[in-house]
Parts: sequence; structure tokens; C-alpha cells
Amino acid sequence: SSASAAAAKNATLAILHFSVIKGTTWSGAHDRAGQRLHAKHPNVKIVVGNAEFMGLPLKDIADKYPNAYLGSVVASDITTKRNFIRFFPRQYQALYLEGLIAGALTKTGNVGIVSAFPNIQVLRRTAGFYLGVQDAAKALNKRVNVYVKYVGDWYKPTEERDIASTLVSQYKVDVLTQQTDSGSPLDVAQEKKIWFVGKDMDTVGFYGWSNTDTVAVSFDTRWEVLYDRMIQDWMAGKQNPRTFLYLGMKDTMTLADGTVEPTVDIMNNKKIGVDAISPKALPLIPKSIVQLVGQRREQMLKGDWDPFTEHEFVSNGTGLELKGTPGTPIPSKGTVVKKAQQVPADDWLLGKFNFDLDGMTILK
Amino acid sequence: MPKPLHADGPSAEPILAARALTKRFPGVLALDHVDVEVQEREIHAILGQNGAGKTTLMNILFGLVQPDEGALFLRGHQVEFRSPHDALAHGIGMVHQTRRLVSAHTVLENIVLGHPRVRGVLNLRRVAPEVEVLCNKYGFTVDLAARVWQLPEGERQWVEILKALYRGAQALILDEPTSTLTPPEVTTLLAGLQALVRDQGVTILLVTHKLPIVMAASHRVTVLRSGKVVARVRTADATEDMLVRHMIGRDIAVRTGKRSGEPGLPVLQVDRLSAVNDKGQLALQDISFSLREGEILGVAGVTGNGQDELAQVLAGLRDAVSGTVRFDGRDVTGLSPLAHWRVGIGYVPAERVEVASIAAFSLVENTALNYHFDPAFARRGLLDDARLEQLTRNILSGYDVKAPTARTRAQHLSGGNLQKLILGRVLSRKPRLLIAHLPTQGLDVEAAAFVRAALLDAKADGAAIVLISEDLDEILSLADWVAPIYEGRFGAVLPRAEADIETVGAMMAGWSAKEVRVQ
Amino acid sequence: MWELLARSLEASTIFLFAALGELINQRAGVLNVGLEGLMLFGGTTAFITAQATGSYPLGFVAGLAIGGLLGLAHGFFSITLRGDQVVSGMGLWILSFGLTTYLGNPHTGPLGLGRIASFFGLSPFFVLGVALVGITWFLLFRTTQGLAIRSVGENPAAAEGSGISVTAVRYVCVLCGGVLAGLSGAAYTLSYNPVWNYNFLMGWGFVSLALVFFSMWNPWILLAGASLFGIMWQLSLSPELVLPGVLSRYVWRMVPFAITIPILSVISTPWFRRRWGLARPEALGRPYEKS
Amino acid sequence: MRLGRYDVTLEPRTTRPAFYSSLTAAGAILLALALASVLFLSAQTPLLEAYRAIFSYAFFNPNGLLATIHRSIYLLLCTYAFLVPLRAGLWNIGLPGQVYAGGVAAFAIPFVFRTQEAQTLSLPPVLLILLMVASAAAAGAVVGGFAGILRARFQVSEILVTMMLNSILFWLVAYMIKEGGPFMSPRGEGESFALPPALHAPLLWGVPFTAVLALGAAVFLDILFAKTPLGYRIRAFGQSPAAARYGGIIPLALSLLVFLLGGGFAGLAGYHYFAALPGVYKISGNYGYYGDLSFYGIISALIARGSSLGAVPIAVLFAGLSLGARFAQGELRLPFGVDYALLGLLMMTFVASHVLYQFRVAWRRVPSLALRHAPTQLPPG
Ligand SMILES: Nc1ncnc2c1ncn2[C@@H]1O[C@H](COP(=O)(O)OP(=O)(O)OP(=O)(O)O)[C@@H](O)[C@H]1O
Ligand SMILES: Nc1ncnc2c1ncn2[C@@H]1O[C@H](COP(=O)(O)OP(=O)(O)OP(=O)(O)O)[C@@H](O)[C@H]1O
Ligand SMILES: [Mg+2]
Ligand SMILES: [Mg+2]
Repeated sequence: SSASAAAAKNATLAILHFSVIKGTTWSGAHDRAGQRLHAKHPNVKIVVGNAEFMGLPLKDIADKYPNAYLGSVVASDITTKRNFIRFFPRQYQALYLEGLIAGALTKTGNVGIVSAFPNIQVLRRTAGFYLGVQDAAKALNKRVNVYVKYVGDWYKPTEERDIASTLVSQYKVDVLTQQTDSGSPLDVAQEKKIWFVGKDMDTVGFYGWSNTDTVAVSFDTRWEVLYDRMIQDWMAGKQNPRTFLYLGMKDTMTLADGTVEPTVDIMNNKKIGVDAISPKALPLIPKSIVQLVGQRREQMLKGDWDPFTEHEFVSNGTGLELKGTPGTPIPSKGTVVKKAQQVPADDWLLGKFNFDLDGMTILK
Repeated sequence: MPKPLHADGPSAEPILAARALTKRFPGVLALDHVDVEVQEREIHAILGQNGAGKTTLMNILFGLVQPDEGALFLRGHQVEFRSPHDALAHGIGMVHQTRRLVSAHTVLENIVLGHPRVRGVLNLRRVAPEVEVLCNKYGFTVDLAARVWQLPEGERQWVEILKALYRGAQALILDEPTSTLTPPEVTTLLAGLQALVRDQGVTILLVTHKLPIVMAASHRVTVLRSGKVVARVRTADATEDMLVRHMIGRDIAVRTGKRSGEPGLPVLQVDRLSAVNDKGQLALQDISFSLREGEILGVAGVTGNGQDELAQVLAGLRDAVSGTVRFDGRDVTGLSPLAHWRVGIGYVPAERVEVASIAAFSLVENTALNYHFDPAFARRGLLDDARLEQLTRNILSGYDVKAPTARTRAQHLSGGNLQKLILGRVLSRKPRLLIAHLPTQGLDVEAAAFVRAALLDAKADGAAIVLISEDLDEILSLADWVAPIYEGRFGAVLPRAEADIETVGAMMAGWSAKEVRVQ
Repeated sequence: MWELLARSLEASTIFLFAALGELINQRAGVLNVGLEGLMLFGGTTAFITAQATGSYPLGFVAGLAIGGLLGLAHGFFSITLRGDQVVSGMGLWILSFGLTTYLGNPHTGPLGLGRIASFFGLSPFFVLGVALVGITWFLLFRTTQGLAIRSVGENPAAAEGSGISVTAVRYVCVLCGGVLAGLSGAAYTLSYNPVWNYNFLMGWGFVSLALVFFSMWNPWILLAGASLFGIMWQLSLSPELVLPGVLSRYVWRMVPFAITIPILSVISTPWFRRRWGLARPEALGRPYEKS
Repeated sequence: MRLGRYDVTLEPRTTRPAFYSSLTAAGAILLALALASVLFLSAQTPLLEAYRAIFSYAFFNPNGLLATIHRSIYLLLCTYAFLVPLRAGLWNIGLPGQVYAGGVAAFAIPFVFRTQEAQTLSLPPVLLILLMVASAAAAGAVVGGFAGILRARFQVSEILVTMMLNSILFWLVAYMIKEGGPFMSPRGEGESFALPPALHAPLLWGVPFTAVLALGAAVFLDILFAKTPLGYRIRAFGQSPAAARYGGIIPLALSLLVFLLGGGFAGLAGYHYFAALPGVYKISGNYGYYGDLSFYGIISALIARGSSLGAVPIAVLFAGLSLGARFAQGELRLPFGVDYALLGLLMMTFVASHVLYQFRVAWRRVPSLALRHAPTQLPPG
């Protein structure tokens, strides 16, 4: 999880990430956010570090520090307080675009996801990707299976590699993506000469991991957009004017160098939009799909379209049963959880999305 | 570069000479300007008490230990041995006080180990005939493919000698070669050594503290005392008395034990007892005997014939596979070691450093080893340190243990003093049955006499004692019953009166009672 | 299926190299429980070097060298200073665990070099591993040098008395052991999973250590044990290929480690030792003092 | 080694003054800190600032100090878990596994009594908390005892068994808290359900009561080893198992006992971290990090040379150092892993000091070859 806190008049933004590793996709993006904010708000002290917490989640200490402004990434808990905000980027929008590309690229008709373990965040993002794959399949009139194989943890590079390898060798996957944090699945894709679709960050552009011969496209999360909103609120003397920030492609910020960037976007080797598609992959993707990618992206940047609104949600009967009272059981297979064209509530997406979409194959 | 020993013809120079050798160990001056000269084709005995420095001297001659001062000469040429490798290259072989064979390897592997001519790929089939030729020459038969641990002790000794000879040793150092042999084996060995000198021109350095052996086998003697040479004599010119005086430096003050009365009630009945060793082989078979208060059973035998197992089973440290041990009429087979202490069975193991004491512990803490379970030494759940210290002081004074204080660590005690402390500690529990395994091994004459007297005292106080020893003289002087042990069986349990040294010696070598009588 | 098997065998090479080195160590009487540390350090150094220079050979050289150095450090402590070998081994492990975490961290992520070529998907290291097993076996049991090594591990005093330098033999063996542990680490980070992360072994070194005990100090049994363990490890990651949906993936993940314990117990029973002999080097873990 | 006319060797010390052991411990720690400066310099961080950041955060910043105290308790309990078997000559490197077991067992109590669903208590909270403490200690003890019994019964290497148990329990925790596992948080975030406030461990001056356990145990263990028959038996067994057996000590019982006791302490450490720390009160997703951290317990026990009282300042120092290093890392933008590096350096200097402690360097003149003339024959007598 991640948090920002500013103190007194001379504002300080502290971004604490608990992930042990720098050099992962997730933490790397946070690190970069700190740097960009530092450039944009030179008078605000920005501290980024691996947080050592012997306890003390921000929610609990919020009352103790009424003058601080605290926030935390949503994993699924969406409770908030007066000076405690929750935030998350709408990564599923970029994932939908990636799904379109992945669905178009596969020749074997098998797309694989190396995933951490089912939780709301993972299930929701995977759903975005899956809808993209299926839209591409429909448009191209082919069948595409999406296989999900869980590692059991966010960061287990060795296991991630082996699970990726198994997807390729046993399930004939020729487009691979991940819902984990290490570079192993990417490395497998490169080794097996199949296409890879990236997560959280443009690793080709920022880490130099691999190249566009392997990475067809990636999506990039700009946490700084979220933090920037919070800094601006703080400097305007407002604490938590909203309950949560759930920003997507239509929400942007202007960086110190004048670039305007949306919260999430597809990106690869520092190129964005349709240009982000690997030059080597581009000829392999039917024009209609490339056009569709560009069109949907434009619509989402404007806020005119959203895959989760467009499509209906049909449960696969798999996912994650949420306990507690009242619990949220996994909707049984075939259940239409949400009708097409219906706008899903943000708190439902963030706190209740607990199933896979119909047609996915979850390997157990 | 001096030539190897065998490359030279006869000469007036001593074949091997040590000049002004000095060696210090932390706290001990082991050798103090020692000069030794060994002439070609002689058996040269090095005589001395425990700790006189014999082994240290030999280790220097063999390159295992480097002297602090002094030098070695081979036929008048100075040499420096940085390791046994150098000594071996110069034709010096050594058979150590403690067996130095790899027991997991075969005889042949042991013989070729480290041999300079056997290099690279190990082709034992090519080597075997050569070794067999050597065996035939000395009239010695051994299964070259046998693993060393399967051999009896006497044969192992020969394997070591064979190994030295196979390497072409012209001078052979034998450190206490007889200490683990039966009397008949000793006779065979000495005859063999004499033949080596006579027929092969080998020179032998024989280390021992046993006078009869010196008198029987050697040509000349060098006597060491406290690291100094105190005498050099031709054996022909020497008497046993004279050598003893050189060795000890004065007359021995021997303490004698109390005289005991008649034996009392039966204490121990052992019935058809069998046990296995750590390798799972039957090491003790059908042992039966009984013992009364005030009696000593002497178990005589060469190490490795089941003595360890016998002592351990009697002390509760090893399970019997069959048979029973009854103590005071009660079946104690299979009871825990602690229960054995509690009922009044005391045990003085052979391994005084490894088993009977804890080197890093103080003497008081070592005393607690036999008292930590005793309610009389606990107060409110804590060990009664003051009482333990008092008891330790009593043992130190009562058993003539030389130690700075009761808080000294056990590792700072010499072997003899440690043994007296252990014996005193065990006897302070007033055991009704005492198992004493090799209680005087490695002790000098005085300390050994003290220990024997203490055993007699205990006997006079009514303890039954199982005395396990390799020293036949000791057994014959102390025991009421003598049981020669060979390969895990008692040859017989003889009353002292019927036990003479030849009979027992023969039985220790595996002769049955019948065979002995026929002889 | 072949790919899965090939991958399993590649995993087993990691165990094999390290365990083979440890076996040589132990045959000479030196116990190094810090195997995992040597592998971590060797692997990390190899990775950083290969990444910096872009050269696999240099990476391997660096990994082997650091493994050898750490082996010698263990040797200095346990042979020359006659220290407690467990203390030294544990020291090396924690030292390596701590330092590699720090040193390797900026390199977290994929290596970024082309893959080392394989024969029909089979790692060349497996072939090398099998060859090394054969060589080690021949060396230990069919040469005089091997006899010397085994004697030093059984009864160093006897070996010294036969003109063998116990110290020299042990140093050579700890060097070999260290180099092989370094090779194991390097094979891990350069070939098995060329993606660096902190504490990447997660106990594989300890499994290797256990394998030496399983092997009864015989290289061929070691090869079998390592292969079996490699297969078990790989299957535990893809249980659905064998028993779909039977147990939770988390339970499967425990299996390879869990199986180690009963095997260790069985081979430690007196029954087993009696039946199959006590192969454990007699002087294992005991410092040797001359004379 | 020869240097000119002198032979330089390392010789075992015959006497070891008592103060020497504290001196070497202090030396080892100082040396490790000095070596750490290489890390700071290589990261181009001003040295003084780095050390200032570490120490001022760890011991003078109110938040840092509190965290240091919390972590000290954890490290101390881990230290005992290693120290008790060590006194019996056995190596318990299963601290992480036993910590995990303790955490899982502590949470089993509210799980069994269904408090996590209803947030209502069927039993008085004090009783439930006691049950949690007992169950954590018992679970740690069972995991430790398992290694102990294998060691005693079959001579199975306790190092290997405890290490395997670490991996097994790591995945057991994952099983319990993730993917619909029994203890999964109601929202399935990869961590356990949170304890209801009534089951939060009571605080004394802001510090959980486990502090009392940790400090009490230091005194208890010190008395145990110095004065009681049991402590004597453990020490005797640690020095020489053969002698201990000779003295009537039952190896099986003792190996089992020290591992039960050690495991129990590690279980308590698990309770402390997961169920007693203000703000945590759940098995967090990063529980693996605390497994790694428990290895500091090995070093503090070794540096304290098996003294539980001596371990207290060392554990506090290590707690502060590891926290301070993490803080400095964020503050001064040091690379990740400074705390791990410090752990490694401490271990290295410990092993070095271990040598210094047992040896001294001896200089001796190379033997002169000037010989006295040797008389060839002494007159007999
Ligand atoms: N490695 C060593 N370290 C310290 N002291 C030693 C060492 N080896 C021998 N000593 C001491 O040197 C002295 C001479 O020992 P040495 O073994 O040479 O005597 P010995 O005459 O062979 O006695 P024994 O008849 O008992 O074999 C003894 O006091 C012994 O304790
Ligand atoms: N390895 C050693 N390290 C330290 N001190 C030793 C060592 N060996 C012997 N000593 C010390 O040297 C002294 C003599 O010991 P040693 O065993 O040689 O006695 P000893 O002359 O054989 O007497 P005893 O006949 O009683 O055995 C003792 O004080 C002993 O503590
Ligand atoms: Mg001697
Ligand atoms: Mg002596």
C-alpha cells in the first residue's frame, strides 16, 4: 500500500511503499512518481522510501494526526476518514487496450496470464484485459482462450518463471502477460520468442528490460497524477474533499516539462497510444484492430467510453469468495452480474468485484 | 640433501640422531634438550613414564611435530622434517600409539595410502601381489580385501607394520606397540621384530613403559623423565630395578588399600547377557556371572572384545538384546542410566575426558554430573552450589587430586588427577556396585597405585566391583574372580586361585578353557 | 511433457552442482552448512558481472571465483583455525544473505542477455553435471588422490601418518566445494532463472545440503536424488498437470520440503545404517590437530 | 608462517579473562558499523549524516524509539528461541517457521471462537488473549519440538529439518490467509482477518505486555542456566552429549525440551508481531520479511555467547540498527537492503571475533641450530 502525508505549511509528501523490492514493476512506478512530483513541486519535500512499519496502518493513525493528510491504495478495503483518502488508478482501461492487441496477436488462440493470487484488484484488472481479448476475437472471428495460472504471491521470480514456462509449453500460449511484479515472465517470453504484454510500467522504456521485439505493448501507471491531486488539495487547505480517487484515462496532470499525461495509458519504449504497439507486432495486427485500439483510447481519454460500462459481466463461477458478514459468494457460472451499458458503481468495482468473467480458464 | 637411509652402506655414524631437541606445549615443557642416538640394526628402546615425552619425541622424529629447538641428523647429515611426508621419504616409518588406520577402508587401501609409487589411477589389482609377497616374507597372513574394522587388534598392528615396510622403511618407530595385544600376541610381535632387524637390517625404535619388554627385546635403552634424558644404557648392562629408578626418579610411595573381610550378600547376577555394538553386530554374547558384596570381578581382555558393551549395559547406557541383569535381586535390565545411579550402581568409564568429565566445566560442575539429580543437592529447585563445592573439596583432598581450586576447569587437570577426581566422585556416592573400566590406563605408577588402593578400599567397604582392564597384572593383583573376555564371550569365570597368567592370557587370545587345559 | 522434464533436470543441476561440491568437502571431513550463502554470493556476483560486461564466461568466472574464495574462507576458519564448522558455515550464509541483498538490489530484474544455448531444450549444465558426477566418482573411488581425500575425511591422523598433508587435501577440497557452489549459484542466475532478486534461493542450498546426506556420500545416488528433487519441485509448481484440483497450490508448494524430512529421518535410523552401511565420513565436522 | 627470523602462529588461548567476551562482542559490533561506512561511502552519502540518521531515528525519534522497542521485543524472543537450543549444542534456524506457526496459532483462537465474523466475543477477552498467547507458544513449541525429537531420536540434522520447516510453514501461512484460506481477510487482500479491538494485546505505557514476557524471560533463562538442575543438564548436554548421558541425562528428553522451549519463544515472537503490535493485529501480507528479520536473533544469541541477559542490549541495538538503517535508506536515498547488509556484516565480524576470542598470535624465534655437545654415554644410575 502507499500513502502520502504532508505536514504543516511547508508541505512534505511521503510516499511509502512496503513492497520489499525496488526494481519491480509496481514499486518502480511509485519511485518514478516521486521523482516527477519533485520536479513539479520543488518546494514540496518529497520522500520516497521503503516503509518500515511495525504496525500502524495509516487508517489507525489518521485520528492521531488530524493535521496530516493520509491516503492509501485500495486493495479492496474502501473505508475512509476525514483526513484519510483511498485511491487507485483505472488500470483496467489500459488493460482493455492491451487485451485487444493480445487477442489479435495470438496465433495459437491461447493467451496466458501469470497471476499472483485472486483478489479484487487482480480479478478486476484481469477482467479488463479479458474483455479486450474477447472483443478482438469477436472482431476477427476467432476463438481465444485465456489461461490464468496463479503463483501464490506478488513477487516470486523463480516460480513466476516456471509458471510462465508451463503456460507456454503445456498450454501453447503465444501471448503472455502477468499480474505479478517480477521480470521473470517477460524473460520467459523473450526466451521462448513469444509476445509479451506488460503491466504497471513501461519496463522497456524505463528499466531497459527486454525490447519491443518481445514486448508488444505495455501499460503505464502514473501514480503522480493521483498524488498531485492530493498535494493540490492540501495546498488549497482541503483535506480529503472526496472519499476516494479512482482516476482513469480521462484524468491528467501536467508535468514539470509541460507534458500532459493521463493516469494510465498504453506505453512501450517511451511511445504512447497506437505508437506504443511494437513496430514488429504492428504488421501482425489487422488494421481493424489497430484502428479499434486508437478509437477506444481516444474515447476513453475523452471519457466517452468505458469497457466496464459497455460490456455485461457474466460470471465464470470462479474467483474469490469474500467472507465476513454479509459475505460475497462467487456468483455461480453464467450469472449476469451486470448488464451491458450499465455503469458499475466505483465502490462496487473497488470493493466487491470478486469473480472471473465467463470463459476464462483458471488452472488449479 | 642427505641420502635416504637405505642408500648408504654401514657407517660409524648413528643412523638416526636427535640433538638438543626441545619442545614446549602451552604450560608444559615436553622435551628439554633431548639427545638420542640410534645405531643401525638395533632395537632401541625409549623408556619413560606417562607424560615423559616419549610420544612427542617420536612425533618429532617422524615429522608430525616440529621442535622448538634442536635438530635431526640422518647418518650425520642434518635434516628437517616438516611433515611425515619428509620422514617417509627418508625411510622412516612409524606405528603410532593409537591405531592410525582408516577403519572403513580395506587393508590394501590402507597399505597403499600415501605411497609415493602408487599414483594417479588406483589399480589395486596391480599392487596386491607385491603386498602378498611381502606378507609371505614375514610369514604373515591377512585378508587384504578385509575392512580394517573387521580385523582383530593384533592384526591391525601388523597391518601398520606391513604398511611401513611396504614403503621401504629402514627405520621403524613403534610407539607402545604392545599395549593392546594379548600376551601371546606380544610374544609373536617381539619375535617378528627381532627377525626384521636380523634378516632385513631394519632399525627399530621401540617406545614403551613396560620393563619386561625392554629387557626381552631391546639392544639399548634411552630413559626419559619429564622431558629429559636421564640414562642411556646397553640393555645387557641394565637391570629392571635400575631402569625403574631412572624412570621414576626415586622410590615409589605406594598407598595400599584396606584389607577386606569376607564377601557379603549377593549384589549382582548377570544371566546370559547379549548386546550389539554401534554397528549392530553382536558384541557381547551369553555373559553370565554373579558377584557378592566385597568381591571384585576382573574382566581381562584386549580392547574391542566387548568390554565397552559390557560396561555400558551394566551401567544402563546400552540396551541388552537378551539376558538379564539383577541388582540386589531386582531386575534392572533396561532401566535408564539415571535409575542405575539411583539404585546404587556407579560407573567409571574408560573415556575419562570424553564421557566421564566435561572439559569446559569447573570441577564443581563436574561433580554435579553425578549429583544434579540428587534431592540432597537441590534447594528450592536450585542446585545447592555451596554443598557441591564442599563435596568437591572433600574429593580433592581425599583423593590427592592436584588442582588449584575447586573452580578450576577440568581441562586443566592432568590425566591422572582427572581420573582420581572421577573415581572419588563416583565413590562418594557409595555405590553398592562399581563398574570400573580401564581405571588406571595411561596413569603413572603412583597414580595407578592410588587408584587400585581406592578400589580396594571400596571393596573393603562392601562394594561389589566389576573391574575391566587390559592389564593382567592389575587384574591378578586385585580380583577375586577373573573372567577372560574374547570376542564378546567370557572364556570362563575363574576364582583367583585358579587364574594364572598363562591360562588367562591364552583365553584372552580366544583359546577355550578346554584347549588351555590340553596344553 | 519433455519440456517439463528438461526444466526439472535443469533445476536438479542447481542442486547437483552445490551438493557435489559439498560432497567433496564432506568426504574430506569438512562440513559447510553455509552452502546456500556460497551459492547466493556466487550467483549474485556472476549475475552482476555478466550484466556489466555482457559476457557469460566472465560471469561464470566471477561466480566460480567468489565461490572458491568463500570456500577458502571457510577452510581458513575450520582447517587452519580449527573453529566450529557450523559457526563458520552459518556465518557465511548470513553474511552472503545480507550482503548480496544489498549489492544485488540495483540489478533486480532480468539479465538482458541472450539465453545460453540448450540441446533440444535440455540445459547444457545438466550434461556438465552428469559429467562432473562421473568425474567426481572416478576421482574419489578410482584414484589415489580420491583415496587420500576419503582417508582424510575418515581418519585424518592416519592420512597424515601416511605422508598426506591433511591441510592441503582439505584446502583443495573446500576450494572445489566452493567453486562448485559458485557454479551452482551462477548456473541459477545466468541460466536457470536469469532474473535477479534478493534471497533468490529461498532454501535451495539447504536442500542441496540435505541431498548430500541422502546420497550417502555417493555421487551417483546424489545425481538420482537431485533429479528426483528437481522433478518434484517442478511438479509442485504445476500440480494440475498430474492431479488437477486435488490440493491447494500452497499445499503442493510445501511438498518438496516436506518429503525431505521423512527421507532424512529414514536414512538416519539405525536400521537403515545397519542395512546400508555407515557411509558418513568418520571425521566429518571435526577439526584436525596434528599429532 | 615465517616472518624473518620469527615463526608467527595462531595459538589457542589458555586463559580467557571474563571481560574479554564483552570486549570482543563490542568490538564485533563496532567493526561491523565501521565496515558499513563502506556501503555509505559507495552510495556517496556523508558518513556522519548516515550514522546520525540511523541512530537518531532508532533511539531519539519518538516514533522510531517506539518501533525500536517493539522490534526489540520481537528480536529478543527470537534470540531466546535460538539461544536455548544453542546452550544444548543444537542449532535452531527454524525461527521464521516457528514465528509463522505462532502467528497462525494465535489467530486460530479468534477463528475457532468465530469472533472475526460476528465481532462478538463468546468468552471474556482476557481469557481469549491468554488462550492466544498459549496457543502461539504451543504451536511454536510443536514445530520446534518436531525438529528436536527427530534430532534426538534419529540424529537427523536439526539444521536441515528446521530449514525445511521454514519453507513449509511459509506456504502454510499463505494457504491460511490467501485465496479463500480459513484466515483470509473478509476482502481477500492476501492478509488475515484483523483482530477485534477487544483482543488487542493490553498495552503498558504504550508497549504491549509482551515486553514483560521478553524481559522476564531474560531473567528466567539466566537463572535457569546458572542455578537450576535443568539448566545444568542443558549446559552439560551442550558441552558433551556423551558425558551428559553418562550422568543420567536423557538426550531425547533434553533435545526435545530445548526445542519445545525455543520454539515456544519463537511462537511468542509470532504472537507479538502479528497479534500484539499496535496497528498490526493481523497476519500481514509481508510476513516473510519478519521471517528474515528473525535471523537477527541468531546473531544476537551468538554475540551474547548464550547469555540471555547479555542478549538484551544487543537485541535492542540490532532492533534500532535495522530500523534506523531502513529509515536512513528512505531519508538519504540509499539503495535497498542496508539493514540486510548490516546483518551480514555483523555476522562476519562475529565470526572474526570468535577467532580473536579463542586465539592469540604467537611470535616465536625460528629454532637456532646451535647445538650443545651431546654426551654419548651416561654412567648408569
Ligand atoms: N599437543 C599437545 N599439546 C599440549 N601438550 C601436549 C601435547 N602433546 C603432548 N603434550 C604434553 O607433553 C607431555 C609429553 O607427552 P607425551 O605424549 O610425549 O608423553 P608420553 O611419554 O608419550 O606419555 P604416555 O606414556 O602417556 O604415552 C605431556 O605432559 C603431555 O600432556
Ligand atoms: N592440550 C593441553 N592443553 C593445555 N594444557 C595441557 C594440555 N595437555 C596437558 N596440559 C596440562 O599439562 C599438565 C600436565 O599434563 P599431563 O597430562 O601431561 O600430566 P601427566 O604428567 O601425564 O600427569 P598424569 O600422570 O597425572 O597424567 C596439566 O596441568 C595439564 O593441564
Ligand atoms: Mg605416548
Ligand atoms: Mg598423562
